[in-house]
Amino acid sequence: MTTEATGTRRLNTAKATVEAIAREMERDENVFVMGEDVGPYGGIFSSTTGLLERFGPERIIDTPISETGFIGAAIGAATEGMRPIVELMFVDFFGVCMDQIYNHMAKIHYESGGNVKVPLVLTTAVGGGYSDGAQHSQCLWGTFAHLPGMKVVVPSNPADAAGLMTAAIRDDNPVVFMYHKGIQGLAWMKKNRRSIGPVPEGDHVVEIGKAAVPRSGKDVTIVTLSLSVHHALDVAEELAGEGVDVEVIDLRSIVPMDTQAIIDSVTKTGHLVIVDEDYQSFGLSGEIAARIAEHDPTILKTPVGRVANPDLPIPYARTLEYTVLPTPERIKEAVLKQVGR
Amino acid sequence: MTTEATGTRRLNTAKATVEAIAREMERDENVFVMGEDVGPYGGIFSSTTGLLERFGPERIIDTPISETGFIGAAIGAATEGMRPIVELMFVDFFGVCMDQIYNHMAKIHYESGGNVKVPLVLTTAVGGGYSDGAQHSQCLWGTFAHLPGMKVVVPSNPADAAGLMTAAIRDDNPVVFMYHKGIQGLAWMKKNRRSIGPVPEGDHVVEIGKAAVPRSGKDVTIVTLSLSVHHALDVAEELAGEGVDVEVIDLRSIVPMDTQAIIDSVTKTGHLVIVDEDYQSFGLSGEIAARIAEHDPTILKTPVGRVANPDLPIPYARTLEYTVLPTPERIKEAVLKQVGR
Amino acid sequence: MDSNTQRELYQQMVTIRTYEETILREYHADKKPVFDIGAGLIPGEMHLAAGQEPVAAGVCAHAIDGDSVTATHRPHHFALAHGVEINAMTAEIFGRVDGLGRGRGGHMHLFDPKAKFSCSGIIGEGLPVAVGQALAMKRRGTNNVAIAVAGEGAANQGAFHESLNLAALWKLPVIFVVEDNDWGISVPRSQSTSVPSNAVRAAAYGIPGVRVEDNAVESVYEEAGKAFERARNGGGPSLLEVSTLRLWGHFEGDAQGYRSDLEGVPGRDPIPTYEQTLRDAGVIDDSFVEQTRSEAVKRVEAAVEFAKSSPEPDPSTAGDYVFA
Amino acid sequence: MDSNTQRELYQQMVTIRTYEETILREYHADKKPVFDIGAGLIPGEMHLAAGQEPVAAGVCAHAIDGDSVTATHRPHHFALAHGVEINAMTAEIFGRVDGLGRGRGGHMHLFDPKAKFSCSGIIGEGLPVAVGQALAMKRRGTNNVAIAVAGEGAANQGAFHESLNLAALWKLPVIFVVEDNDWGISVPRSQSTSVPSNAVRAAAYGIPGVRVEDNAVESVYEEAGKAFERARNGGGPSLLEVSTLRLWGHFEGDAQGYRSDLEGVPGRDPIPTYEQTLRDAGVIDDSFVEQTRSEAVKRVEAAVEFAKSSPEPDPSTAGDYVFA
Ligand SMILES: Cc1ncc(C[n+]2csc(CCOP(=O)(O)OP(=O)(O)O)c2C)c(N)n1
Ligand SMILES: Cc1ncc(C[n+]2csc(CCOP(=O)(O)OP(=O)(O)O)c2C)c(N)n1
Ligand SMILES: [Mg+2]
Ligand SMILES: [Mg+2]
Repeated sequence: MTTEATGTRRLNTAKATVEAIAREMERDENVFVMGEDVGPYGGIFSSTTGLLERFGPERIIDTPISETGFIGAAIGAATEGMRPIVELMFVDFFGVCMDQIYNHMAKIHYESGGNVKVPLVLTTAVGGGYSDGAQHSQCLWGTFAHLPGMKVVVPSNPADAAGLMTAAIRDDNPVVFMYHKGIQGLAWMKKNRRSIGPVPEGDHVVEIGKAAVPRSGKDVTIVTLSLSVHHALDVAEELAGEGVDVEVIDLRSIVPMDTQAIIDSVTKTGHLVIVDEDYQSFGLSGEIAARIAEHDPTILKTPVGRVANPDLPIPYARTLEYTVLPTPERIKEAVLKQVGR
Repeated sequence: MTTEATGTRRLNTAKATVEAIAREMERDENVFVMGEDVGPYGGIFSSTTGLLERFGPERIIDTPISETGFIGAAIGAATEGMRPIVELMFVDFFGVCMDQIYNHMAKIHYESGGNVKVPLVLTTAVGGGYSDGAQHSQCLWGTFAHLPGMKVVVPSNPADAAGLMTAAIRDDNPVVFMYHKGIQGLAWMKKNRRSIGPVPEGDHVVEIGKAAVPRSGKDVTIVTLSLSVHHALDVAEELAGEGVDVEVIDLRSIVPMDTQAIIDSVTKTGHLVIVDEDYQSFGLSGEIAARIAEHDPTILKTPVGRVANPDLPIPYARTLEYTVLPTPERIKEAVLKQVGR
Repeated sequence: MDSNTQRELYQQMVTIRTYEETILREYHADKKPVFDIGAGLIPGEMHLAAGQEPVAAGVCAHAIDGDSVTATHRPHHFALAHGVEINAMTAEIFGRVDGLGRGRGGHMHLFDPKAKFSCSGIIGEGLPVAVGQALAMKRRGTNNVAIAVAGEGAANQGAFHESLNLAALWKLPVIFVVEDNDWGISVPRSQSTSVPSNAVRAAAYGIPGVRVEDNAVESVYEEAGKAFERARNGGGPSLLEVSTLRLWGHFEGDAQGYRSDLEGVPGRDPIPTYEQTLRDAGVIDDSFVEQTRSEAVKRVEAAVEFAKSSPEPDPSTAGDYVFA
Repeated sequence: MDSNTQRELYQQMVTIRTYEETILREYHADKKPVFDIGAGLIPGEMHLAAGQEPVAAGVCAHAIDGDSVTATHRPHHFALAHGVEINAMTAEIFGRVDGLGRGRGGHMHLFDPKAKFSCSGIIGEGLPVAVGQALAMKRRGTNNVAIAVAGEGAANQGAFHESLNLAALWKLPVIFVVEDNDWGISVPRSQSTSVPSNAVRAAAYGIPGVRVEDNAVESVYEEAGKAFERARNGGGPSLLEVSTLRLWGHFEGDAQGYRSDLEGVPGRDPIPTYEQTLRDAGVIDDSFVEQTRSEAVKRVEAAVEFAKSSPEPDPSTAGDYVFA
């Protein structure tokens, strides 16, 4: 369940996440952090800033560039009762260590008939928009969600990041925590204005598997997640002035996915646009459309709109990258198409 | 284009594929084969039987168990103008070498602005049904299809296997060739009766990206691929006797996917059942449903039916495994549901 | 070496061999006249460890409560030597509800948290997990040791390199055991490995590396003993390669047509050799041998009985245990 | 060493340094006053190789037509030393249509098939590709060599192990060059690598391994020369580690707060040292130095001009070149 503490402060997503990690590390000495540059550097995307100073090198462990080795080590430690948080610096690097992730982390519990638990949080940075090229800009949540046995959470704002991180650490299952670089609130990267936001004080948990509806509307449903939530909200605000009332669903978690929230919204609006920074085909946008088609295709008054990466490697040049990204312009166009404009 | 040579013989899928490889090796000395146990053993699933004897160890190369190393080496050789066929013994092992596959093999052409070609065939065995457990029974074509830059072909019978292999070798792009163990026609595994079939003599090419319609029907469309094609055909035959006329689409290739063939069929029948031995969510079955929902959801007279692995690791025990596999029983039930029975 | 230990090593090896012979029988029992890998009471791939008993027996004889073993696709010998509950293990191999994994795992996926045993069907990928177990052991201030097993083929996987470097860097109590049976399925060591001994690879991590050449349980026991002592005393990891023997095929059904050394194989069986040595030394006699064998048979047949009488999993439970 | 070669090595290093300084200037030019990684004429991550010139210059001086280089995320020095077309390379870094990859690749993805140069942003994963290139070279009976570059951090990736084993096993003409600049981003070598020298890791593959300790271009040249000779004559791969210097941050924008050795860094710059050596030996003088520098500046500025005047790619072409 989602608990809402009373007081709030304004933090950026990185700080909110680090605070949640620190609180859990205080509560439970089995929690520790492992990854590349998580120590003195504090995480390339500030995902661990200050933790070394507070918890020391025994619990904040810088690793060699050996993702199979140290993610596998986190799995082994988890089966021994530790609760590791292990970082894969960019999700784009999953290919050097995916066997540990999907054949071990995700399957040991099942293969053991429930006798072995793997309580582990795999954190990883996703997303593009700053010309980091085809090997450093991907989202790939569809790839992780396709493979059973791991939960996959994808926060879009500081409060959810903190609440989902807390839930992930306390979960007895492996949880993949994917944070978009563009919402961390980094000083050196273009920031979405909502990358700083109110974060509840104290114990704050966001239930894994529950979508949020940051904006209600009656005309068109946008289902999205991560940075694209903010583009969707921006478009929704703009279109409100043009007489189109957009509802925005922030999935927050894609395994499990809150299918009911999607169906409820589309049943109301009759129009669905899916916005997904991952590759379009064989991924999240397809799955969402399928769940509607499986439930009742007649709730769709018009064909589903998809705004996603059009199945090509992410190009370096800005002009090209912003063609494949799900920009507000592309989202707006897709929404307007739903209402026949 | 699909060329159909005149004479045919009956071969099993493994032999038909090997014959195609051998023919291309005769034609082009740049073609060679590399992988684990492809030499004297002839491939664990008979994918290279007899090639060593014919072409010698310079062109049929047994490798160490170093998938990143030798698949990467195949990529390097391909960029030098060779045309390697490289085998990943089970698709389940992709996690130890996926970086080479999706960050290199699939992206080099794009990153180089078209200046470097990677003409390579990555062959791999897929599928379960013989109690090989969670790490040796997967299909995972959805995972490969999600990542842009590689073609993905999945034959269901000897003639298509030969024709698609020939097309794959001649293609200037990386092509992933996924063969189901259950259609190879192995002496030591339960065989589908159609794993032996007519194969055209001589030069036989099946165009990558064209679906086949092995059975036409007017009531319900089944879209499927690989071993499940045969289950679908069996069910269709059975239901023909019960007055339900089923059309079966064999995708053969999922990147590119013949979306038009699917739309045409569903437009005719109004009912769609997708049968997919891969995990259900965030994969092929979702994508197919989405392409309909994107095109025109009103062509669906009833909600889409999906018969796939219900998002769990593949269990070992036969009773459990046959619960998650897309068995004829499950397919039949899904088709009958479409027509209200 | 004291004769009690010798007898125990012998008993362990006989138990393992009896187990493998029995699984062999049960595996093939209902796959006749035509071998069908998916048929019968034990379906699926079957990798048996006959000939490799000295490695498991010699290494695990040093293990104490809390030590872990991470084994491979060929796991039975290490499972038995490490004290995995034989009934539940056998039930798992038969795919039954009383199995270690309630029938979900199978022969390549045996998990016994009580004995701290696990294995994996992916070559080399068990090693990092062992490194993590050792990390937890060290963090908690125990003197426990993680035993990580790999074949000689696995020593060419990237995971091998990363695991040894991590364990050495962090001075973790891991013993890396390489079972060199000369073959990775059909590929001989000479076609997979650029050096004749993996022991030399220890130098790449600044840790001790030893190769036992004779597949003799006492040599293994002795070298393993040094590695355990080092690990328990904070000396960090060791690499121990044993030149051993794959007495049968890679998996059942493997005709081994590729195998040049096949003729000499039976003569290299390590158990008769050791039995003779102990007889010659007066450590065991006919009656001890007889008793050892009959006890092993009794125990193994009881386990098979247990397995066969355990129900098959209810199909409606297939979705259980995906998440905790 | 003959003085012509010395002068060429010096010129090569000056060209590289000039290039890196110019990219540095252009990269930061429009990221002021607030640094924004995605802004400006050159957006994205930028890994510059200042301080590591001796490695590229010393190694590539031996390359002949048809030899290949597979470099890393820090590729400019090797690209220039290996003869990559400087205008197209620079245009690619600026993301323009006349770039090596028509703007699709960027600074970590430079492909010049004519010079046989490629690189990759994934640590260690360029090495297998080089092995395959060498396989093709050998198969075709050329005497060409594949040069595979990695950082000392990369030497702990599984791909490193697999690549060296394969190249050794198949006796391929590969030279594995490890640039040890002491750091993998913020992680010092001592916290990532269990041995003080990667040269010892050559023993794990039965190949020669050498470590050059002084970041001196002539030492690199000399040791690389032996490796080339071996490779061209069928002697198989070699491993060459060079202790070098990361003169600047890991990437631009890196404040290097973690770096304990920062104060001593400027004094370790290899170019002034080499310049002085050559001056002392009478191989070069003021006018040569002046001319070298001004020629380098001219060439590099012309490349920047070329890049800036090349159009940005047309958005409607984003989907081109996914498939051939
Ligand atoms: C990553 C990976 N690649 C390939 C395989 C297929 N495979 C299973 S066992 C085996 C041979 C293993 O050889 P070795 O490590 O020497 O162990 P042995 O079978 O001899 O005990 C291979 C290649 C696998 N399971 N995992
Ligand atoms: C597989 C992988 N892991 C992590 C990274 C992130 N990363 C980029 S550069 C780098 C450090 C590399 O260190 P080293 O190999 O020594 O090269 P250097 O940067 O010092 O030249 C890291 C960790 C990556 N690109 N790929
Ligand atoms: Mg072996
Ligand atoms: Mg470095």
